[in-house]
Amino acid sequence: MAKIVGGIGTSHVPSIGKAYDMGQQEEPDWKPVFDTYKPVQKWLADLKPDVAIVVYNDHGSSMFFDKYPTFAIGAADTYPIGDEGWGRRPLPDVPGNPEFSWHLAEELVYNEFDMTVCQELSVEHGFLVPMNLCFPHEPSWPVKTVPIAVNVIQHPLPTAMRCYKLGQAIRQAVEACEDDLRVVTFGTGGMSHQLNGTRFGHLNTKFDNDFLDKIESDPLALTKLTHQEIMEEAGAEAVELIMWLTMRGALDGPVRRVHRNYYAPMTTGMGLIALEENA
Amino acid sequence: MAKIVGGIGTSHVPSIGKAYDMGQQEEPDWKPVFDTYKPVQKWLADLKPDVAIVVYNDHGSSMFFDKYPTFAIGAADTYPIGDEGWGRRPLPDVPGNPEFSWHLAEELVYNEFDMTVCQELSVEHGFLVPMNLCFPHEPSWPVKTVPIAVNVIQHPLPTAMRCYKLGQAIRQAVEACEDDLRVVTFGTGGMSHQLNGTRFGHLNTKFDNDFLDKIESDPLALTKLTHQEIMEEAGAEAVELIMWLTMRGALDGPVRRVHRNYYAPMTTGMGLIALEENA
Amino acid sequence: MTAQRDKSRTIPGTTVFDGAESRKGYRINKFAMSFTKPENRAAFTANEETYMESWSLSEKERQFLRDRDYRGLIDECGGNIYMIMKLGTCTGHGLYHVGAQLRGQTFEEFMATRNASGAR
Amino acid sequence: MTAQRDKSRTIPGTTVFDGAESRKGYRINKFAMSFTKPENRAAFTANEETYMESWSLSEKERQFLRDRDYRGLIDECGGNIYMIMKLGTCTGHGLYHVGAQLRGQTFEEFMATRNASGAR
Ligand SMILES: [Fe+3]
Ligand SMILES: [Fe+3]
Repeated sequence: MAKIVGGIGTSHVPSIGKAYDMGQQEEPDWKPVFDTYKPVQKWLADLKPDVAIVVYNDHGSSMFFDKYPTFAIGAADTYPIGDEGWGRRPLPDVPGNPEFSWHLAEELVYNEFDMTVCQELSVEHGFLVPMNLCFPHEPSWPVKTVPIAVNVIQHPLPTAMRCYKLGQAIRQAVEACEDDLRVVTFGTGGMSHQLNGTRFGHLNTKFDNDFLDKIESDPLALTKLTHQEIMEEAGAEAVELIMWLTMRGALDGPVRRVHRNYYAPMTTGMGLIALEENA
Repeated sequence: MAKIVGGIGTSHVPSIGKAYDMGQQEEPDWKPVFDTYKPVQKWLADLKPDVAIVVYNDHGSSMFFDKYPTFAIGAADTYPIGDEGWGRRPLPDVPGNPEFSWHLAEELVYNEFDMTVCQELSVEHGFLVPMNLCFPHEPSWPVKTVPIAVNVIQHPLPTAMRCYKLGQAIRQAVEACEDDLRVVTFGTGGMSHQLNGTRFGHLNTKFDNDFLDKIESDPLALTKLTHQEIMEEAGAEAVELIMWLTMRGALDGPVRRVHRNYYAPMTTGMGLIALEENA
Repeated sequence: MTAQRDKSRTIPGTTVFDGAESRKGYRINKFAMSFTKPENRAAFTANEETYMESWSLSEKERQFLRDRDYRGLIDECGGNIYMIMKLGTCTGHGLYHVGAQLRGQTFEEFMATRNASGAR
Repeated sequence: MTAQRDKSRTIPGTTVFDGAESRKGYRINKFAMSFTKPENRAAFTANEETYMESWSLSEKERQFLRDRDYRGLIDECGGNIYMIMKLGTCTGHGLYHVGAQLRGQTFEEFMATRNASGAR
């Protein structure tokens, strides 16, 4: 039986990808970002997951407003590296596990989650920055992946509670899989940030740290947040945090925190949390 | 307040469109098809709807298996006539009501229906044959439309119950609209048919007539049908009938039948039912 | 959650177009979907081999296309009936021709099984 | 169903990218989305006016593009920040340049407000 062995909440700030590609890991303002992923990399190496389910959003790479899905799931053999407007990042294409993706799609759709199923999907910073930071990937990635894309950019967005329920349904679907797969889930995006208006650059460190507390200990409290509340407090783009609730919904009961970090150098609160279920 | 004033269940067989375009309305084998829509046209002319919500499926016109949505909703000013592989039908483009579409999208998404929102969408026989048969349309259509596309061609499909619940949610969303709009809903597709394998051409008149009975008097019984049961009984493509349940879910309580017809000349049971709520 | 399909219970003479079929048929269905553009239909009509070359089709798929073997395209290559039908303007073969092939009948034999075959 | 937004309660200095914005910005966002293809970036770089002509942009949109007025594109034309950012490779303007403009500051003024501006 497949099982979920861990969950990671992490920001997916695109400039991290650029800094990585330019080899700036040791520059003083960047070093705290790259260093804090090292214990998570080590933890993941020990966990030996077979599959990473990555909950992220497409920022206009493989999806556009002509037909923008609320929830989409990848079901491809391979996810090519997308071009977001500044060329393809030098990363290897990301392997999928289409049998497992279709299994998940079947369970989710029959369980009343109205997924868009994607057999062609290029992936972008929302997906790649977390993967990039958490896994060694030369010459190839050590896990197969299932991208799950959530609309957090064009309102109406799914509610925080709906995202949490999606996580619970993913857990059920994983456990209904007869293959012996070890699965980690990623919830990506956020934390506080705003990229429009005169409030561009808004940060809310207190909100972010409170979110990091509660994603561990009281996720149900977070499911009650409305988009309005998140936006007012933490910035219009902070709504991405609802994707962390999908990761958390896939973990059952009390969890053990493996790692946590927070850093807000520029315009986005960069959070990281790694969670395991109590044995 | 907007309100639902009627619901129509109808097949959307593409050859009807071709026969219409070739002026075959009076040919003996076609005449029963075209004639039976006349009382429905009359009824609709009296009802004077402002908007038609048309639940249909895209058979590979504006959507492909690269990214195929379970539920999609149009939110465009205009829906152009699609090219399904044999050229554009000589019909005027279909007007949308984007404000109303976005209102519905907001209500549906907040109510946990994970819609794909489409600002560019060409429409095809699944949508056009019912519109063509029910409304005069030269030089232009007498209603604005909201296309709602359902995946009934690539399993996993949404369950029959999920489609019914979508209808109930559409009703709620319509009633939450403050504009004075008269709305009719269409559930399209089916009835019995199969377009693959050695069972190509399979029909089940008994199943179809029973479905016509129950869609009027006992829709909840139909929500219990599994895809397996529908396919075994009525053919692989008969699963389109789940879209009639969305139309029916949008009608509340007991209904009055205005018109009903059944005809199975070739490879598809062609059904038609028009329903009103009791005053 | 009610199971919607019983995969142990195949339906005689029936293919259920699901994830497995859609994966298998992705190439041929994408090819057929290209026929929704008039310029692609024109290109196929002008030179079938050249047009097929511009898509990464297998030799088996190309042979079935040359042979107008719709049964092969659907049953063996994962073709979806709605996509395969789009080839019709170029091949001259409509749904009932394809259907008769799927049933292993001639067009006339198939038509004779219908209730009112003028409505075609 | 909990209301997710209170539209009567606007958030100061903030645009919520919703259906109304997405409708308004459809043209400019589709234009910007085209920059995900290298050939389109090359075409814009080769001749901005010619490339803009090939899209149905309004004169206002074109003028904001000429002026690199991102605030105009976003606030007045419905531009989505993620789409507008795609213009960056061609215009040389990154997120912080755009952000400073949105705030009505110089790049340096904006940078001075950050905690660790080396992480840019
Ligand atoms: Fe993001
Ligand atoms: Fe159909």
